Amino acid sequence: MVKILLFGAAADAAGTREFELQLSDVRTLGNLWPLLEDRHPGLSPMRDTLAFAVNGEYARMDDRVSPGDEVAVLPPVSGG
Amino acid sequence: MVKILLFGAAADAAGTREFELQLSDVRTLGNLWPLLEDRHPGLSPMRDTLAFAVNGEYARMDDRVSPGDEVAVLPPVSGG
Amino acid sequence: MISAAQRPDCGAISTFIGTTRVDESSGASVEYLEYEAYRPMADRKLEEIGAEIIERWEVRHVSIIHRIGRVDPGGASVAIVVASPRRGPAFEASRYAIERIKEIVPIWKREVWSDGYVWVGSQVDTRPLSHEV
Amino acid sequence: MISAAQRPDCGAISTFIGTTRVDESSGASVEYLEYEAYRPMADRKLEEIGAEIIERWEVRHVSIIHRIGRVDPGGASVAIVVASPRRGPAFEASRYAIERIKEIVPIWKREVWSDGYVWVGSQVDTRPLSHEV
Repeated sequence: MVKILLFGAAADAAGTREFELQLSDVRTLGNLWPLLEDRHPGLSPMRDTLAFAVNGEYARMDDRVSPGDEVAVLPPVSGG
Repeated sequence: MVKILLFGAAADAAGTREFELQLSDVRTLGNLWPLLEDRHPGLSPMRDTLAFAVNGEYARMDDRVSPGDEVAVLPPVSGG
Repeated sequence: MISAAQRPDCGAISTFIGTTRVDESSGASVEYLEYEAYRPMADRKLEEIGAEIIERWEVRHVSIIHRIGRVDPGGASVAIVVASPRRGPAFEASRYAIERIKEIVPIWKREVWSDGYVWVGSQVDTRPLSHEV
Repeated sequence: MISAAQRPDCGAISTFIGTTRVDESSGASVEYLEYEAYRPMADRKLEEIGAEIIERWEVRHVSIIHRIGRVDPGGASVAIVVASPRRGPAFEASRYAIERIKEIVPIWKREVWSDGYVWVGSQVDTRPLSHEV
């Protein structure tokens, strides 16, 4: 199981702020993405603008995601 | 009569913060300086560091000083 | 925040306050701003920025506060206070902090208008198209 | 000063506070600072700096206060607040203000030590020579 958190415009696009994905094996973030898209197709158009964090730290698409991890879907930040 | 104001290290050097000079004709600031030095020789060594104001505005040595004016002797400023 | 930055070994305190600016360029106007954060990560990134500053500049004190939730127009959303012995590093570090916040801290701003809202930076909004005219 | 600078048409407030730094490099230490001004001219020069800033940058609000008289170590001697729609001009204008104050405003600082005083910037002091060792 992986917990997916969504923020800002990504939460809007998905229609949810949080969901869980069944995940029994270790994957890269890049291999996890199709599962996210599949659950929430509204995310697809914003793909190129998104960043990701695994367990609270920015992660690249080839970083690993293991069962129990927390994955955050981050639109372009706009603090300040 | 011209009123001379002195500030900071210049007041220290002259031993006074204010004095008056008899002045019946119009002079340049450059021509007034020897009279100041004469009254307060302690000012001489700091000559090159001093700036001057006539009636509250920075003045050059060829600017005119007339009877009734206020001349200020300004060491390097150190505000802030 | 500012008085906590006053130290005898420092001569300069540079403060930056980001306030919610309101452009009235279109017909409708912004009613308020709402900030959302990925909380534990945002707090950690703010701390990282403080650590980067202490490492790069002659700075003795940094504090950064970012508001989350609703902020009214003209209200403060972020405050940065930097103290340094000299003014150059104080200004540079303070500027660096706000640039870095806008780059790496997971916080998102939503403009709430009378007719919908806009996620700033995401080109995603719920307002009717007319406002683009 | 800061709340007076909060305006809906501005997104950035940059503040600079100059505090009296104390170097304990020599044996004695500074007890306090004392600022003296050529008052009407100093006030006018501060206003001029504000006008220069409004003319050169996209800045909507400038306020500058300089303390005169005794200031204890670590205490604030000058405060500058600048508000702008954008952060770049706010930082630049605030930096400009402090540089310009140090250039043209007729104010003088005297460090009062336990064993004499020093006019800062004038190489004139009453302290015994030993402190230069």
